[in-house]
Amino acid sequence: MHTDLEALARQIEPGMRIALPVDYAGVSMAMTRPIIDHGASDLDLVCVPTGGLQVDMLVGAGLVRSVETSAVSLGEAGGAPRFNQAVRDGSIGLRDATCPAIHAGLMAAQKGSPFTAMRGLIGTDILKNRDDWRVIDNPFAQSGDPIVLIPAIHPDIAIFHAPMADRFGNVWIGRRRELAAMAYASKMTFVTVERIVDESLLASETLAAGTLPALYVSEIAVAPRGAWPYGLWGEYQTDTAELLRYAKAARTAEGFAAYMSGAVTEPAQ
Amino acid sequence: MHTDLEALARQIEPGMRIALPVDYAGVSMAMTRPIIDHGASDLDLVCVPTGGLQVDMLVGAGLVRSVETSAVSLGEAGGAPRFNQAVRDGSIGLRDATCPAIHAGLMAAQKGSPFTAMRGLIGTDILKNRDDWRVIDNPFAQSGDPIVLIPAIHPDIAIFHAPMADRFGNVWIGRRRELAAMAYASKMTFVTVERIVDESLLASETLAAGTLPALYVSEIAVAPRGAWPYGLWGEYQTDTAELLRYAKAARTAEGFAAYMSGAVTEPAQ
Amino acid sequence: MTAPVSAREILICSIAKLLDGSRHVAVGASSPIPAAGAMLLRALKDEMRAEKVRVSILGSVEHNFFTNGSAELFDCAGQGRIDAFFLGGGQIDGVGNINLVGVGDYPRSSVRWPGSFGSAYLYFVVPRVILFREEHTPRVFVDRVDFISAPGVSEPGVYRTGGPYALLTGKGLFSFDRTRPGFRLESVHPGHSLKEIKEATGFEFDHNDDLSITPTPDAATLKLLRGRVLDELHETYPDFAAQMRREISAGATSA
Amino acid sequence: MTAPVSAREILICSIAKLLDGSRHVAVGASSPIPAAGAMLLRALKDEMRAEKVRVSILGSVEHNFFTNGSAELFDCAGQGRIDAFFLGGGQIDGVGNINLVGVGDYPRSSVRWPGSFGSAYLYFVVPRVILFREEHTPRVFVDRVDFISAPGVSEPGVYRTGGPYALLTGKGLFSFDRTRPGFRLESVHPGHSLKEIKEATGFEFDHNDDLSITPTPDAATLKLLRGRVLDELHETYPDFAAQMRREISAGATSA
Repeated sequence: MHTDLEALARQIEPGMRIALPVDYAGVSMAMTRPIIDHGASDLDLVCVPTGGLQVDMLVGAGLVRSVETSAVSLGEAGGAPRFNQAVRDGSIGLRDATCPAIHAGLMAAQKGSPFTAMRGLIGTDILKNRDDWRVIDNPFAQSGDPIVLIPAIHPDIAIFHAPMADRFGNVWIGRRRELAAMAYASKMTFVTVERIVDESLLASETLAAGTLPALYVSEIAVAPRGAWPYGLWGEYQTDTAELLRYAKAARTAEGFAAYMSGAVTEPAQ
Repeated sequence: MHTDLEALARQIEPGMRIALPVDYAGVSMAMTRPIIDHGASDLDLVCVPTGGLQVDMLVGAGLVRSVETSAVSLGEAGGAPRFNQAVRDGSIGLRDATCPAIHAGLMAAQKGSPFTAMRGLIGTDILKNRDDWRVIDNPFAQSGDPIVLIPAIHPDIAIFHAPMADRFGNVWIGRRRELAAMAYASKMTFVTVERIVDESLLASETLAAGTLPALYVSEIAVAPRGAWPYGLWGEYQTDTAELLRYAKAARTAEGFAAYMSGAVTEPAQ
Repeated sequence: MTAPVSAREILICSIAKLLDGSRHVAVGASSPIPAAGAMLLRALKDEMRAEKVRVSILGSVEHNFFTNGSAELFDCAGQGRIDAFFLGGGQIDGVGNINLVGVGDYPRSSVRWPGSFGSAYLYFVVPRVILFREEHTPRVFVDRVDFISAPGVSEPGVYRTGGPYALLTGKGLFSFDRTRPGFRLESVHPGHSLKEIKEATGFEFDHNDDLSITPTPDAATLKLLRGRVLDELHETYPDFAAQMRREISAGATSA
Repeated sequence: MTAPVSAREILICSIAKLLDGSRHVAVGASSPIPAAGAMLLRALKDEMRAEKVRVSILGSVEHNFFTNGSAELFDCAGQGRIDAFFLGGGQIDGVGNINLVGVGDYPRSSVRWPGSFGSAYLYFVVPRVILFREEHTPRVFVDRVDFISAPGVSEPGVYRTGGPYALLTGKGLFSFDRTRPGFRLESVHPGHSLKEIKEATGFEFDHNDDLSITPTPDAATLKLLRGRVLDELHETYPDFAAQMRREISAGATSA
């Protein structure tokens, strides 16, 4: 169960659909470099529900075929430079969504349902550009009541970072329930953690309440400060200076390449 | 926010739809007597997803118009005598369901959706007897693929018992997430608790992970051993002897009346 | 003195065999014999150093790995993460329909059982549903159930990844053929006969002319069952485990 | 020496007024001025001993009361538990459409913004959506957005319990009329003019002939804003709060 990052990255195959969490939920930045080194391409990324540095890096490295997302940005550090360039170039497929639609697709997968109905969306250009979504007339309404159906999202792999796992493969996700939703919906789930604890996370009701059971976890690897330069809730803050450094460098393909080959791609301990 | 049980019961009006949790999730048995004393009738009960002693008592007291449930029983103590009698008499409306259909209805309400799609159910007599459910052809399928749509369940009040609340109205529900689902779906939520703690349950990530925020909680009342004779996870065990005593007494309407008027309707401290 | 194999032990071992190949077995509340069967399979696989078997027992603290409320079992099954589950029935008929609701005209059932629980979903999505009912009488095994909580088979086009796999009773073991559809008696438990089973069963079923006897466990399996499995079972079903232990020691003394 | 009221303070007080009557205000991440407005309303209601106002600030630890992951904001809004929210837009047009996606032909936008976030849902279900964009230029306020992230109004029959309520910019305050549909300039901020606003706005809008000036806060409100509200704001937006404090002390010195 506990393995190294490279071994995890090797399980990623070209054309896989990969679910990645929002900036503040626990991004496994530690996996980014091993994924790029491994080099499986034509990846379809699903951002839950938005993407940031990791998505930008994978796009910049040329591994991405499409991005399904409600947004991609570097937050305070501005727009996502390699993503934005790829949009201008038309070199990646875009599946623009809205946050609750991503959650709805994962929820359908979690429930084993083919779709989830959601309000909103009618009249948006998001809907107009999503030929994989459907609009039906709500069968419970007296008169015409169009409603959007979002099909289940079944990622091949969900990848995220969390504070801790136990020796039995359970992972503590706290109140970041979207990480559980990603794992429920995905065929495999790879988790990097700050540390492994000896006692079962299911042994106390208090910790169990925030635990994703091992049943949904395929692989765990230890990666201290593995979300860096993002922060990890309850553990450490975002390194905004590093995000800004990236944002500046990655304005050009050359700058991106220089940044990625540079020495500083690991956190200062 | 912190009030007494009778004051809570007085907010129940005839004809309201009341959501109650499964035996092991935290039944507010302490509210049962005040509800019966208050006497608001024609209640529509929603069991999440099954019912037990509390449902049987409310039915026995003549307050119930209909029960939506996946099952009603006293568990090890056998069938639910007043419920079963009411079924034979035809004196209550039955909306037989299956556990995930109840969860699906609450989920639709949680999401602000009119319905949730769910697999299963096709060809059952459950479906045949639910004219409030719909079957459509899955719009994402190539050929005919019937699927059931469960409409949102919007209870007027959810009532349950939990180990603790804080002074700010947050309630700790641990891994019993169905209690959160009930609260999300309901207009009002009344919670009885073993105790009130001083520090905010949202102050630590560990406790926050199992906390239902005050936003969803209308009223809290302290009721030590408030689930008795049911147990409360992490706190105390079910008093099976008492359940058996009830099961025996409530075989007849007279026995039920005698039990309810008897002295032993509170836990031995 | 090893105590003779009891009828219950044969049931438990039969269940372990039926579960073979499952990676994750879920067991409902108050089901000690299915739970023991699943635990026995897990113990056997551990002995063989084969892939671990996960056992989730609802209502257990030690063996319940769910953390997302009572919806999680159904979500988990819908995701295809549960390979085997157990269902019973107040009535079970020859095409695998089960009735957990009541006898007579619904809704005013003359006998009302608790209700369908999750059967109307789990029977559709758990690949290997084992029907387990110890009482083998014509009132349980009927020609046609009064209320279909969950159907044995579905029309073509209906989404269904699961269904009945076998029926285990106190008298015998049946397999289920979804194409026919119907049950086939595979073996008769020691001490019972085909004739007895036919009289006790309200529906037609297939069988071979020379019927097997349900096998009794070998010594190694029995040792595991009476040792590790009873220890594990004790955590969730202390009364049941204690009762089995008493049976075994009584049997050993009288043997 | 009380520092003169700053442009930002007028914005914050305008927001507090627009929010009046809301029981629960949600504020997106990186939105210090809307957050300050919501906190000011809460403080004002506390002073009046009126019903408490709940403020949820996404990305804040102190002011984020959600415990069910990033879906909870949307669930909460869908349940009707969020009365007011803020949206911006790279482009906003005269019928209240907002564009958070990009300029030019989608999908190959010549300028790409982050994306629609939750707007395509929240704009439909939050009763009082306040459009807030400080930059008031023709490139923001366009005749017709290039991409509709969320529409200002919907066809009859489309489920919609929410939508635009007002538009606040660095130059003025507009109300929104859903029936027309369109914006109406309600007041011009001190130091700006109708002519300037017309030139800076790419769409037509209604207005009175004698336009009001956006009011500046009274002394009590200003005291609350510069005291309790800045203290609270500091927890989530330390840089912004510090900057405002510097402005205030510089203003007090020069006044």
